[in-house]
Amino acid sequence: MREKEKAVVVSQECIGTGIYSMIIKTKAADSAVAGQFVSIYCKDKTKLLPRPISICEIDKENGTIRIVYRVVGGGTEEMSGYKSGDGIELIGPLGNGFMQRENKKAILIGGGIGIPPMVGLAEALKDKAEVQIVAGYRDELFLTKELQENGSLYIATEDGSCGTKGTVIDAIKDKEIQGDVIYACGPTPMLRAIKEYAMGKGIECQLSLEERMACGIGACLACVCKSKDKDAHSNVNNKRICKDGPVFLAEEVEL
Amino acid sequence: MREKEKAVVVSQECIGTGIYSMIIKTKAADSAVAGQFVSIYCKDKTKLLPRPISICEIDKENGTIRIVYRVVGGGTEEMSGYKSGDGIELIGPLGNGFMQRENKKAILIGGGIGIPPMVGLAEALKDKAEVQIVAGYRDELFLTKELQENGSLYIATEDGSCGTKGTVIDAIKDKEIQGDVIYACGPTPMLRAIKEYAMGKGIECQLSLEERMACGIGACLACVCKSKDKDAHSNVNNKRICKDGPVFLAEEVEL
Amino acid sequence: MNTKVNIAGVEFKNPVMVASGTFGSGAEYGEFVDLNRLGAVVTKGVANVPWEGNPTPRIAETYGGMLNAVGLQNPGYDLFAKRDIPYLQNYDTNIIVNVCGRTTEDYIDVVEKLGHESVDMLEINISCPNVKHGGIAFGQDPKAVEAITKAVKAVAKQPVIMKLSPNVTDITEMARAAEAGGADALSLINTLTGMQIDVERQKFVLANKTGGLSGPAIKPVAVRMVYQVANAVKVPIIGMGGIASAKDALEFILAGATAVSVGTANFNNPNTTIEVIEGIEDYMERHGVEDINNLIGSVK
Amino acid sequence: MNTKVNIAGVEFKNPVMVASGTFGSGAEYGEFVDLNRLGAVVTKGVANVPWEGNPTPRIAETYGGMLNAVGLQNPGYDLFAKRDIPYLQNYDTNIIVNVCGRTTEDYIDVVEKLGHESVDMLEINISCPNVKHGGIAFGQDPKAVEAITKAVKAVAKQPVIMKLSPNVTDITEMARAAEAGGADALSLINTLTGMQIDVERQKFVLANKTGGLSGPAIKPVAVRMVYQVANAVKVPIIGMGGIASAKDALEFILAGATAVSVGTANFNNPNTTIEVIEGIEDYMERHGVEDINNLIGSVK
Ligand SMILES: Cc1cc2nc3c(=O)[nH]c(=O)nc-3n(C[C@H](O)[C@H](O)[C@H](O)COP(=O)(O)OP(=O)(O)OC[C@H]3O[C@@H](n4cnc5c(N)ncnc54)[C@H](O)[C@@H]3O)c2cc1C
Ligand SMILES: Cc1cc2nc3c(=O)[nH]c(=O)nc-3n(C[C@H](O)[C@H](O)[C@H](O)COP(=O)(O)OP(=O)(O)OC[C@H]3O[C@@H](n4cnc5c(N)ncnc54)[C@H](O)[C@@H]3O)c2cc1C
Ligand SMILES: Cc1cc2nc3c(=O)[nH]c(=O)nc-3n(C[C@H](O)[C@H](O)[C@H](O)COP(=O)(O)O)c2cc1C
Ligand SMILES: Cc1cc2nc3c(=O)[nH]c(=O)nc-3n(C[C@H](O)[C@H](O)[C@H](O)COP(=O)(O)O)c2cc1C
Ligand code: FES
Ligand code: FES
Repeated sequence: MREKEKAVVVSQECIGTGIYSMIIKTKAADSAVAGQFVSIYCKDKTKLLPRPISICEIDKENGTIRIVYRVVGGGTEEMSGYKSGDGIELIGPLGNGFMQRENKKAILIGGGIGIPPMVGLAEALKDKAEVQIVAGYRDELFLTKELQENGSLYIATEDGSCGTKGTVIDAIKDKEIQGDVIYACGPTPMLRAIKEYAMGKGIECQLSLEERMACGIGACLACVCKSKDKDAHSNVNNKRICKDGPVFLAEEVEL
Repeated sequence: MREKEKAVVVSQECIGTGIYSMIIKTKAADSAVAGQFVSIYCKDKTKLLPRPISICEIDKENGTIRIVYRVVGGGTEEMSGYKSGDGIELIGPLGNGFMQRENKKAILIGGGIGIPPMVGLAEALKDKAEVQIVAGYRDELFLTKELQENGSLYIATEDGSCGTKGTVIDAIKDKEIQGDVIYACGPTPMLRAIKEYAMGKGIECQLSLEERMACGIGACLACVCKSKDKDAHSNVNNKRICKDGPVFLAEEVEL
Repeated sequence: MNTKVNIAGVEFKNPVMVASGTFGSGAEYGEFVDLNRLGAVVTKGVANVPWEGNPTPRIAETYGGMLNAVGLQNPGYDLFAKRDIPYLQNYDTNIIVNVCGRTTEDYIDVVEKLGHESVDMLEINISCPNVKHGGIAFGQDPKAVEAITKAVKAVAKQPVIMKLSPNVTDITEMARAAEAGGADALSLINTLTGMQIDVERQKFVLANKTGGLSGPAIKPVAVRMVYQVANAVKVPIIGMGGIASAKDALEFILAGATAVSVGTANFNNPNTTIEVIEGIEDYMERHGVEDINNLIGSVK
Repeated sequence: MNTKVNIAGVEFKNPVMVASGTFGSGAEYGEFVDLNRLGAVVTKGVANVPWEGNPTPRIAETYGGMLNAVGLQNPGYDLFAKRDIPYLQNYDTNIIVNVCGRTTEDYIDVVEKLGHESVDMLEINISCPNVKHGGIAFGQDPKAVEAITKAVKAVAKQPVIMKLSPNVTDITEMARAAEAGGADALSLINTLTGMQIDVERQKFVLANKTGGLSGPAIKPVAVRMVYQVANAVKVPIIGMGGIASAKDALEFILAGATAVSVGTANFNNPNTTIEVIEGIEDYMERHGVEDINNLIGSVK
């Protein structure tokens, strides 16, 4: 039986404006793969729904995971106050994770708070394939050291303060980045542009999607995305992001 | 302007089974008198109503008050977990407090968790009058040292494990305690018996009452008790315990 | 930046008032809140004669809310007019008197008497779930809503706000009936009828068995009803139900409320009204809103 | 100590089940909960044909609760019968199939087909606030309630539970109508219609604008309705609305529910059902209750 686990915060630090990195000692580390997520319950009892947060890095040896998140509301605000030793309730790992293609030249694309899962993916892929990473920021950079250590990093910033001025697509074109497979996570407009780009190039493209979740395990049908074909489970053109995803092949889903 | 105050817990200890004593640094100490109470807000945001708790002792020099309470539900459970240095939000002092009769031989009667306010009252009265204290417990004793220091203490226990076996009235009769004025706080059946006893003896009797409260300041009319005569404020036979009380003359109220 | 709103010809310095029954007639909370800063004080319901209200316990705490069955205890019109109206006249805020009754005649009696007083508006409570006669009985039948509104309007000297009950299948039907009866404005929502049982003692927590549910727990129902009513009638709406922050208040305003009332939240934080007023100003600044009237009902 | 209850001839090992739509058909939560321990699994609503449901966002979090506007997405009867019923038959628990439809014919179609399956009971959802046609439209008019109940009963092979909407003026009227139509049991409550507005983005949080409010926030309303209905009809009641603990469940049972369902609380704690079952046993022991049936409706 799986269960809601009382995990423990190992450490937390602020790594950018409103962006926090937390190491959690959790059983989820045992089986987690890159691209999966955990759902974290708030201590504030007025907030009933767990918060889905991607796994950024997995340390199987120490039985810990790292998450990196942005404070956007009450739940993440609460989390940002946790200290080393605090309890943190969660379920996970949840979702499917990225399909790691061996020997396929990889382009990992992260946009904003979609960057964290790319760290774990890069770590997992680097012995299996050539890893190139394109990270898109508004202005302030974070996680660049971790990304650099696991592949060749290209940066795009909206304000041009670092790397290519513009979007991740601008960076790919600007730097003429080539690859066999794209793995991406970020805001929907970015994913839409990446899908179009990949389809144009005819290369495989895996997208990690986001939606509001209640159960996080596939039971409540809160978190669906539109699928191109009828989905085997739902029997309609809806896939559950929490269970069938969050990672989908670009051609499977409508954005 | 008065305000919801962010007070600070100075210390807390468990002084009996499920009974806690907490020292709070609060502005309420400046003006508080014995028999008044504070209303304490929970940190658990699902609980909106503040918890009324009597002031047990007042230390004006240090700007602190002491409260002694029993864990009976979620709010007091939460409070019992507070540690030295924690914030504690409250309003107070609230209510009227006991009318301290100078040179009138006093019988202070506390039953169960109605005992705490008698400590502060005994301290305030001891230089003004002869203080006799009757404390009724189920079995386990608490606050006896504080009571002893401020008057002659008589104990009644339901199981007879200490002092008179029976009620506070049994103890008064048993020990032939005489006085000019009774001050009492405790469960309603006890107060009813005391009222009857005092009326029979024809002596003044002040009773501290309890009721569920919302505002704690007299605005919402949640916490009324029945009054013998039409109340000047309500214009009906209801008095607000939080504002007009919690202390009433026995003959004013119906129990 | 303009935060003034106008309801039926009455100008409010800002759209933030207090919900009837949670603030007395202002005297007690006046120690915690500068009443001059409020858009209005809405008084506890007053009847033509004193009412004793219900036995205690009158309240129970619930998850994110509370139940009350105060039962409209009030000192009756005469003492109210002598004491509470003059008290409020000391402040630079609008006075809205909430009126309750058991029969149409009761309501009319109070409304007529109030015609001689300088109060700004009347709020007619036809939605109290905690009294056997009157109250909610009037508020759950569109014909009764229209009739009582007409009867009140016929004698009222001040603009009339009808306060609606959420314990109905279709709130727009009640709103339309009130509008048809001539209501100048609507207040919604009153409390949802609820119950709590003490399982250890195996008895009802409230002496009245049922009580009215209020507080943040009910806010989504209230916002929905305000939105529905705003799209069904032309008269302005005073929105309430669980407002505890400026964000909450703005939800109601965006949904179509011209003003808002803070009720249960006062018990949790006596300073709520002031925080709501300041929070709305801050929001307007951040969003470059010149006039609060531009926000009313702007989410469609 | 007996925790068995009987509803319309069906025996339940204990009175604790899950609320439709919050537990799928059990497969996903089966990883967290031993389904053999539940009194019943109530499935997500199933229609005669697959339904796509509403656009996203489908949910919003509220103070002590949540809004959902899933819109009854379901795989349609055929896949459901082929996959979900056999899955549940592997467990020693009762199977209650929740049925939805847009027209009376839709409901009848599913109910007829289910007649050939070994499921224990049918729960007819006439109270979903999140679909344009069908659902709540049937549940807010006593004539419609009676008619649909009759139509379903005419073809049903299993006992029929009618699931009532709380968005009505008088819940007992709907309960009586369902009883008059031949309902074997009643489920209540479904969700209260609510709304949330994102004030920063100035738009509705839910794509559907309104959604159904569930969770602890609504419990007092649900307990009140269960109490009212228990005192108005003779058929057994399955109570739900905000149950998150044994204490909550017992409130419903003392108010008159023969069984209870856990819905939204599963999202907050997948182990809630088990904790409720164990907590009820513990309560019975502490209070010396030999038979849970002695608790049903015992607070009057
Ligand atoms: C699979 C997945 C992985 C994610 N990984 C990360 C990550 O690694 N780092 C990170 O910073 N954020 C991540 N998010 C977004 C994160 O879940 C939200 O920022 C967070 O739930 C906001 O909670 P809050 O209480 O602070 O905000 P509030 O806005 O107060 O939350 C209100 C409700 O909306 C939900 N919600 C709000 N924003 C989102 C959103 N963008 N996606 C889904 N639900 C939302 C909340 O869960 C909650 O139920 C991920 C989301 C998903 C679905
Ligand atoms: C004037 C006054 C002085 C008091 N002084 C003391 C004291 O010195 N020590 C002490 O231990 N207790 C005292 N009490 C009782 C104390 O207020 C309750 O025990 C406490 O509110 C229970 O809160 P809870 O969350 O633990 O219990 P819950 O039962 O979970 O509380 C639920 C709700 O009921 C209210 N409530 C429950 N029991 C009581 C009660 N007996 N009186 C009033 N409201 C209640 C709570 O405030 C809350 O709103 C006093 C009560 C009053 C009115
Ligand atoms: C203790 C209490 C007393 C109330 N008394 C009245 C009243 O006298 N007249 C009235 O119209 N509404 C009364 N109400 C309803 C409130 O005015 C308001 O409509 C309701 O509580 C919802 O708002 P809230 O959630 O902000 O409290 C009362 C509410 C509470 C909690
Ligand atoms: C996400 C979600 C989906 C639901 N789907 C259904 C459904 O398909 N059929 C139905 O009758 N009720 C449905 N409901 C209502 C629940 O079964 C239940 O009546 C309601 O949520 C109140 O219980 P709760 O507060 O324990 O959740 C749904 C509720 C939620 C939260
Ligand atoms: S969150 Fe429940 S199905 Fe995805
Ligand atoms: S608690 Fe509000 S009047 Fe006493």
